[in-house]
Parts: sequence; C-alpha cells; structure tokens
Amino acid sequence: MKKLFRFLVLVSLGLVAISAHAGEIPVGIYGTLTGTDVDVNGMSYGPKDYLTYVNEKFGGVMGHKYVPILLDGKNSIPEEVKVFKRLVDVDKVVVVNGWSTGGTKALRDQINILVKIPFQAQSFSIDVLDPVKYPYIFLMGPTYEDQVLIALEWAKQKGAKTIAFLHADIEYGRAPVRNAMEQKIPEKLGLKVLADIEYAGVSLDLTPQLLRIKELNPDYVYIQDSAGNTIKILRDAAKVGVPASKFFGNNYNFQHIIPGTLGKDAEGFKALQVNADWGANIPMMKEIEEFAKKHEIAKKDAYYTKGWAQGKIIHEVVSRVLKKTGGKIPEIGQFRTMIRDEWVNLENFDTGGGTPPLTYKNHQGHSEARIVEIKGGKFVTISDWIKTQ
Amino acid sequence: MKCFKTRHCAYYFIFVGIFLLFPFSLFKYTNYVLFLVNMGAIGVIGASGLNILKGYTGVISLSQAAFMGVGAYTVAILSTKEGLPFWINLPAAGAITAIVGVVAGTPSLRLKGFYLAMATLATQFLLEYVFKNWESMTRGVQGLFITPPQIFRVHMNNDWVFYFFVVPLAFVAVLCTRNLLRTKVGRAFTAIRDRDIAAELIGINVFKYKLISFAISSFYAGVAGGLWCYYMTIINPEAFTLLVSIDYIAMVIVGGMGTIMGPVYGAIFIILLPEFIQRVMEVLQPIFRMTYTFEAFKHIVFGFTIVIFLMFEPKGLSEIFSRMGRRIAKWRRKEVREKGGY
Amino acid sequence: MEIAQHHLEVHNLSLYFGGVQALNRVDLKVKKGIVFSLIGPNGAGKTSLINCISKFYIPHEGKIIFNGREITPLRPYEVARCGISRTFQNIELFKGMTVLDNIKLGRHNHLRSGPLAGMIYWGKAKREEEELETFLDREILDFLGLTPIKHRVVATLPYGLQKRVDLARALSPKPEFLILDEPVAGMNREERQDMMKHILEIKTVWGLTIFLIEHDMEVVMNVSDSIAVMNFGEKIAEGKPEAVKKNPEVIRIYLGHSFTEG
Amino acid sequence: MELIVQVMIAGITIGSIYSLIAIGVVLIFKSSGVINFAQGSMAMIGAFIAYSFVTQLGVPIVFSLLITFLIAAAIGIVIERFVLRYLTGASLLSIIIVTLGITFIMDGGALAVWGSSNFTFPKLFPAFSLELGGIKVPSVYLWSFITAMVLLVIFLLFFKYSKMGLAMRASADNQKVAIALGISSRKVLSLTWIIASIVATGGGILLASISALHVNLSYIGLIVFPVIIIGGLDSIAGATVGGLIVGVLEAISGVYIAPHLGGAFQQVAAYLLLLIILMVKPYGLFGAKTIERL
Repeated sequence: MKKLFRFLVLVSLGLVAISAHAGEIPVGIYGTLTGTDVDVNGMSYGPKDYLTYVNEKFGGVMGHKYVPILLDGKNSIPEEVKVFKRLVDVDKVVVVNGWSTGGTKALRDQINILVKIPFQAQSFSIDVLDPVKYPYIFLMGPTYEDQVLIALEWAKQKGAKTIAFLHADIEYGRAPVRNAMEQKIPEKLGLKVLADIEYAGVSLDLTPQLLRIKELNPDYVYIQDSAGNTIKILRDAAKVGVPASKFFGNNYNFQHIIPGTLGKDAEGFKALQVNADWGANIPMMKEIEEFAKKHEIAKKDAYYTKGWAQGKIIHEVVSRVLKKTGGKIPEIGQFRTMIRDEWVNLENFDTGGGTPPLTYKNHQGHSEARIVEIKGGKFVTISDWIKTQ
Repeated sequence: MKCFKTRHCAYYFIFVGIFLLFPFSLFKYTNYVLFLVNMGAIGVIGASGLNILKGYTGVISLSQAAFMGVGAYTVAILSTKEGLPFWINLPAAGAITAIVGVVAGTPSLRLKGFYLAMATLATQFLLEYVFKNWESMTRGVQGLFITPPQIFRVHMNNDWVFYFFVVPLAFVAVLCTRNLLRTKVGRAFTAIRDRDIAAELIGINVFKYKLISFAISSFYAGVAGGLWCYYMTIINPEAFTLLVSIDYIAMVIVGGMGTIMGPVYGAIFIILLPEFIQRVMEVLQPIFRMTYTFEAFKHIVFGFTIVIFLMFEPKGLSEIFSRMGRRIAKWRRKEVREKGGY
Repeated sequence: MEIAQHHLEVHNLSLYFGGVQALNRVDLKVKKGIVFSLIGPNGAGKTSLINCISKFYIPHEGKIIFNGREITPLRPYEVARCGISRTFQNIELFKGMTVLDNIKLGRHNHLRSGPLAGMIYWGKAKREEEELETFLDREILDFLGLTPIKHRVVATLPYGLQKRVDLARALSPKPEFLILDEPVAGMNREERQDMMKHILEIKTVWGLTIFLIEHDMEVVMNVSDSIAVMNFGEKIAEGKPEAVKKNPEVIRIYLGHSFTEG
Repeated sequence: MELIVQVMIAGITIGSIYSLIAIGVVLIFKSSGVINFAQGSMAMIGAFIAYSFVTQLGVPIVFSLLITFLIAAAIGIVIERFVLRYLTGASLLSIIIVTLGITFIMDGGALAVWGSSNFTFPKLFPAFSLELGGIKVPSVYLWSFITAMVLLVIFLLFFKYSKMGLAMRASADNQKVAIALGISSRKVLSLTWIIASIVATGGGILLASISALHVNLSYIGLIVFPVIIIGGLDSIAGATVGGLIVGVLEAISGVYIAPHLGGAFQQVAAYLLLLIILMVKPYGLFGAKTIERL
C-alpha cells in the first residue's frame, strides 16, 4: 500500500503541464497524428498553423495570443476522451477541434451538457450532426451521406443504372453506407444496388471482393474508405480487369498518392472534393505560402487546407466574441458559450476560397462537393460544385 | 504472522486516507488525473483477472480485450434494451463473460502453451467479428451508447463519482484474488502452472480447474469491461482490439506475473507510461519536430519495457518493491540490534 | 471378502510404444496391508506398469481392479480419488511452491470450499484451511520430520529432502494404497535407512498397502512381504523374498548383480 | 466455371506471400524453439529499408536489395544475440511476449523514421503480367510464388543433407545434447535468425511492391499464425502448403461465404479454420506430436 502511495505522489508530480495565462486564448486540437487514417491528418495541423500565423501576422486577436495545443487522439475512443479531458480541464481551452466519430459520440455529453464547449469535429458523420441534441458540435462540409448522394446523382446523370458499395468493417466504413441505404438514396435516384461489400480494413489483398464486383459488373462502385485501402482496391481491380473509371471515392480519396502509387491503373478514378486543394489559385493559399516561408508544413494536401479553413473559422468566431466584449477575455465558461453562439450566427462566411461560403445555422457549414477525376496521373475537376437539397 | 497482520491494518488505514484525500489534492488537474486513476482502476480489475489465468494457471490468453468487450456489450444491452440498474448489470456482465470464457477455454482440454495461446487469439478475432456483425444485439460497428445511471443526482461517468465507485471495487477485486489464491483452488492453479501432469496424477482435475481459471479471469474482465462502458458511455467494436489485450499482458508482466499486487503496479505503470513520455516529448518538442515521433517513442519505450522486464526482472515491479522492502527491513533490524533492542 | 483379500488386481495388461512392447500380458495380485515389491532390470517395464495403474498411460489391453472395482476407464485424478497415491521416480514436486503447499495439494480432494467461498475467505473456507494445516502438522510433517522446513520453497531443498516431501505429499490424503517409485534412488546410506524405517512405519502404523519399485535389493529384501520380478515387459517370477532370491531365472537376470548392492 | 478458377489463382498468389513469411517463423522455431511474433515487423522494416535505399538514396535496385538483406541479417543477429540468448530456458510464453515487445520496438522505430503514411514502393519487376484463366497475374505474384517454392526446396534439401541443417535440427530437438555433441548452438542460432530475417525481408519487399508501403504492413505477422498452425509448427513444407491453403480459403470465403454471412468474414475465416484444426488435430496437419514423459 505504501508503494501505491508512492505511485500516486508520482502521478500528481508527473502531471505538471504548461497552463494558460491571462491574455492567452488556448485552443485545443486533437487528431490522428498516428494510427489509421493518419494520411489525412493535415486537417489537424492546419488549424494549429493558421492560429500561429495569426499570432505572428496580427499579434493574435486584439492583443491576445492564441495558444494552439495539438495532441494525438490515435483514432481510439479512450485516447480521445483522455486528450479531451486534458485539453478542457488542464489547458482550459475555449474551443476544441476534434477528430473521430466514435470519440465525438463518446464525448457528446461532456461537450453539450457537462462542459459546454464548442467542438469542431473532423468527422462527417450524420450521427453527430444535430443542432438540437448537440448544440455545441459543428462540422465543416457535406456528411458522408450527402457525399454518397452527390456522387450517385452525378453517376445517374452519366446514365448509370446499377451501383455497388465497397467499405471497411469499421464505423467510418459501414455506417454511412447503411444510412444512405436506409434513406433510400439509391432507390430515390432509380439506381439498383447490386452489392454492399465489406472487407477487413487491415486486409492486404482484396482480390476476392473485386472478383465479386467483376461478376456483378455494376456501372459504378462507391468506396467509403480512405486512400490506403482505395489503393489496394484499385490495384486489385486492375488485376482482375475492372477499370478504375468505375470507382468513386469520398472526400478522403482526393489524394495524390493514389495516382502516384498506381500510375495508369488509377486513370479515371473519381473522388469528391469538399474544399480547395493545396496549390489552388485562391487568396487562402497566399496566406499558407506566406506562412510556409518561415515554417515547415506537415502535409501539403487538401486536408491541410481544410484544417487551415477551420482555423479561419475559429479565429473568426473568437474575434467576433472579443469585439462584443470590447477586447477583454470573459470568464471561461461564458467565453465558450459566447463562441458557440457566434458560431451559429456565421453566415456566408468566406474562408478565402478555401471552401464554399459557410453558413452554420444547421451546424454543417456547407454541403457541397465537386467531382474530381484522375486524368494523366493527376486530379482534375470534372464537375461544378454540386449542392444537396 | 500477527505483527504482519497489524502492519497490514496500518497500511490499509494509510491507503484509505490517501484514497479519500487524493482527489482534493489535484487542483486544476482533478478531472484529468481522476480520469487516469479511474482507467487505472479498471485496468487493475482486468489485469488481476488476466493474472489469475496467466500468472497463476500459466495459460497465456490473448483474448482479454474481447472478454472485456463482452462485458461492456452486456452492460450496454441490458441497460439500453432492458433498462436494468447497474448493480444488476455489472454482475450480469461478469457472469455472461465468465460463460463465454468457459466456452473459449474448452480447447484447453487438449491444448497447452503456444497452441492454446493461438486458440485464444482466434477467440479474440472471432468475438470482434461477432461484435461487428450481430447487429440486432450490438448495432454493429456503430456501437451502442448508454446514459449512465445517476448516483446522488450525478451521472456515474462523472470522474468524481466514478472514482469513489471504481477504486474500492478494484481494491475488492485484488483482495478476492489474494483470498482465492491461498485456498485449494489457488494451489491447484499454481500446481497446473508448475507441472500439469503431476497435478493430474496427484488428483487434480486439470481441465476443470483450467476452466475455472478461465471463468474467474473472464468474470473480472467482464466487470472491467462493464465499468469501461459506464465510464465511456459508448461501446463499439473498435474499442477492444488485440492491442488492448497486449496492453493487459504487458500490465501483468511489468507488474509481476503470479503476484497479488503485480496487476496493480502493472496497470498504473502502463497507464502512466504514455503520460510521462508525452510530457517528456513536449519538453523536447523543439528537437522532435514531427509530432508522430511522440507515438513512435511511446511504442519503442513500451516495447523495451516489456523486453527489459522479461529479460532482467521476470517477476516485475512487485519483485523490485519487495526487494526494496526486504532491504529496508534488514537495515531496520540491524539498527535495532545495534541498539540492543528486542 | 475374497476381493478385499486382493487390494489391487492387474489382469493381462499390455502396453505398446509404437512397435516396442512395454508390457506384455502382466498379471499381478496385491494383498491388502502388505509391502509388495516389483523389481527387475532397467527397462523391464516397472514404471510403465505403475504409470498404467495411475492412468498416465492408457493400457492397450487388460484391466485393473482396485477394491473389487474396475478402475481401467478412469482418468488419473479419479484414480487418485479412489485412494491410490504415488511418489515419482524423478521427483515431480511443484518446485515454485513451499513444502507446506505441496503437501496441502495432496489433500486437494478432501477440501470442499469452492472458488467463491475461497474468494470471500470467511467462515467455512477459512476454517477448512486452518484445520488442514493443523492436520498436516500433526499427522504428516513431524512424522517425516519436515516441520522445520515447511515454509521453504521446494526448489531450494537437497535431493534427499525433496524425496521425503514427495512421500509426504503422497501420504497426506491418507491413501489406502501407496505406490513408491524408487524411493531411495540416489540416496546416501543413512538417508536410505530413514526411508526404510519410514516405509515400515507407514505399513505398520498406518496399515496401508505399499507397492514398491526399487533397485536397491537391501531395501527390497528387508521391507517386502512379497516380490514380483519383471523383465522385458513380462512377469517372470513372484513370491516370498527368499523364494525369489533362489529363483534361477531371477539369478540369471541379475547375474553379476549381488543382492546386497543395488 | 471461370470464377472459381480466378478465385483459386487469387488465393494462391497471395497465399505464396503468406508462405514466405511463415517459413521464417517455422525456421526459427525449428532451430531454437522460439515463436517469433516479430516476423511481420521484420518484413515491414526490411521493405522500408529497401524503399529508402532505392527512392530516397537512389541506389540501384540490385545493390539496395543486397544492402537491405545485409541490414536485415544484422537485425536478426542483434535480436538473437542481445535478447533471446538471455532467455534460453525461459518459458515459451515469456519468449512469445518478448518477441511481441520487439514488434512494438520495430514498429515504433519505423514510425519514427518514416512516419505513418502510405508510400509508393518502386517497381522491382518488369511490369509484364501473365493471363491465367481471365485473371491478370502481375509479375510480383509470380515472383513471390516462385521465390516461395524455391526457398521451400532449398530448405528441405538444406535440412535433409547439409551438415549445418542437421546441426540445426539437432539443437532444435535438444539444445543441451547438441552442445554436448560439439554443435555450436550459437552459430546455429545466429544462422537461423539471419536466414529468417532475410526471408522475412524478401516477403516484405514483395508485399510492399504489390500494395502501398505502410507501417501497418507488419499486420502480416498475425496472418501467418493460422498458416503455421495449419501447417504444423515445425514443418517447412507445412508452412508453404498452409500459406496456400489460407490464401485460397480467404479468397473463397471472400467471394462465396461473406455475401451470406455479411461483414468481413474473409478475415476471420483463417482463424475459424485454425480453431477447428486445433480441436481436431492439436499439432496441425503436418506437425509432429510431442509425447509427454514423467
């Protein structure tokens, strides 16, 4: 028992962290810095860099500097809960930029009832988008279901009759497809779903699934997964002789590693774009380039720009709050609620071309996407911004 | 023996004192530290279970996480579908997991060592598959979420309430383990671990006792999983993967296989290790610019911890501590003798 | 009553290892309350026979009858429950445990309290443990002079003592039939003397049947009431020690051995 | 029917890679009684090293492969010499867990050096591909299949006829006796680990060149366990056959069973088979039963 005591003492000693002082606005960010889906974690580096950028360019907001704190949630529920608790209780952040659907669900009460802290989720899951039940949770972009709808609408226009779904055996894979089916999205569009094929997210060879696709021979296949597995899918598709042009990926497949890895086997693969790509000719990109002069950019891709845009939102709402209070930082709980209220009032907010104009009445920002296709080894836009109605 | 007992009583009092005062000594870290402590306590319960199976009966089980999953799902299903209170759900979770454990343990009739370990590995994967695909029960990959019961009009997953609920529970778990192991059953376990053939020949029904061991171990796992579910208020199949099982194995090893307090030290150690590394790395941030080196470093240290312990301290922390204790005791005795005491 | 006369009966028992015939149609009858010795050169199949009796090997044919009840289909732990207990040629103690725990394990089947009672360790279970300890102290430990070392870990004990702990463990369940597999092997002279003394005491005081396997002829001839001789898996002679000593067949096998050295 | 043929071919091609990894595990077990969970990580690390040499340092492929194999051998020796040698005589379970620990170290190392995103592995093989029953089999699959088979033959001969092979078998059977007979078990062990890690690296490289290179590649370390159980722990032929069986089984269950059971049944199929086999034949299809003695 003595030893136990020794341990507990060590605990309290060990956990001394840098806390936020007056005149500082701590902002919490956690994402998958390691673990699955790590190849899109530009979304977590983005906000951090933007807030740093604001600190350096404008000396923060009305004299108060941001303290962006980036932690690793590892895409696992307990880790994310732990990190959230640390950000909220120890670092006393005023807003959290979160990550996974599971974690967000686990934290729903903390966010909306116990702590009441504005929370920007990276997840596009419809399960956490509910202005009434979850007044403090905000998304930025179309839900996965919206994306399915957009993709299928486009496919319909291209004269598709039959489709199939491919996804991993995890929530991020199965849930959106299920929802889309339950919402009868394909039926409404008059599309026949030939199969809803699931595979183990970790499996190394997907030839069997692709053989099934080949047998069923749908006009389009929608992939609800990220680049890592999409690469395997397209690789094995080429192996069994299914053209990549049949495949559609969600917004997390807008990645240049796909053509990079597969070369001509990826020609014609289509993905959804929900925000501006890296290097797009937009005002926001100018800021990033300016920032990149002094700093190393972790990820140069469309997810970093998404994160950057989210940073812009956070900065916008915080500065609006401070305008209201005349530049003085309110008591933290009040600060958090005020931020949330301002957030809901955002209307047609322009992120400098990073995204379509954002309106947060429904906590979703925007629900538009456009189709990009791999032509000659790089993604090219082949459609206009499509809006779900 | 007597003096030993009284000394223990003293320790208990110290312990209770610490237990009651600890939460008030944390200031702004309260919730965060309490969270760690609570997870640690859950870990202690799960690890004690695994210790009975692995440390005392000598059966390596790679499916502890899956068993915890069974417990967690039991709680979630009972409280959402049936709306039963937690003082029914937790034991139920334990019981059902125990049954599952016994079924999973049946291969031990013919298997031992590595082959049995492989059977448990298969169990782990099969159970994960069931969690994911028995949708009518588990709602598949989306998982279930529960509204935790209220204690004194406060939700149970509030860090404070949970602390005062789970830490005593962990203590009871350890106590039960200790009692069990100084009776017939415990001796039978150890005998099976040391030399199963001889055990059978002197009249121990080895298979039966292996099953009992599986049952008890999974009972602990089930309760731990149930608590986890109440604390997280959500359970989905991604929560209890093989990696979690490995964490638990690590807890048992680091703490000390086949020792009572081992799981306690082990759980605390394994829960805190990442925190310390995190702190260290945050201090060293300028050197390691890329953030994922945090995680990499955690992996490496974790691995080295296991390897080093098994190479140089197979009996783990508890051995180290008791050695310390012995040294202190000896030194004390010397002092007394010099004073011409006794 | 006839059955009770023969405590253990073995009817044409056969056992093979692949092609090798370890036991070939062996017949044995052991009367109650005697010391029955089984001798023969190495590889004669003595240990195989007792391993069959305690069901570590499953014989391919033949049957084993104990107290008039056939025990051939039983599993090892069930045989132990019938009241047959044994020691081992190369000691099979649980080396990580203390002497006391090892001996306690011998009485495993006499204890009632289950896992739950054990976990709570209150009332029945507690009492049972204490009673067990006092019983062992009184009956076994000081009889074999193990009391001073009862809390030592077995692995740390010298060979001779380990043999004695092994014997203690076999005695602790108060069996009616005790199998001793080379109890004095590798012992020095006085250790051997003690062991001989113990065996005779056990026979007279406890009045149980002893089935002895031994190479040391001195011991065998001194303690046995009846002797059977095996060679190449077959029983070649049986009878009173003097008779066996004179049996030409036996002499032929033991040619070069003198009956006084092992 | 055409589909079933294609399924078979698909299964065999991936299965041959499983065999490659499994052979390494079996080798180590045969000669040292160690069960190596780190085999998958070895494969992964090897692939990463080769990748860095080829793409990041621009070393010509042949040389970079050679260097990679050398490094892999070195890693093997280090593990054997500085970790497992201290554990001779330790219980199998603790050895298993030590190798698990090594897995973590390796994965962490890879994570620290290369980060955890997908990399494009350079094309090692002329990009021809064979048309087998309507399924395009890319050259890498042929290569892996050929490599597996060649290795199998080599090892079988090696263990049957070569002096070293006999030594390995001897020391696997009973280390003390082997030492007494003047077999340098140290040399044997080092050699085994060298071979095993090189084989693993080969498998890793093949694997990486058919899918994107990623730290998760070490997952293959888990797939091989059904393989070696089915094949029997101590039989190289068994490992090879087992690999093919598991490959085919996965393919078949992926195409024919999964649609009815739903979910990713393909992944658990192998483990289900493992469980069944353990129930029926506890020592695998080709494994030798160990007889208990008193």
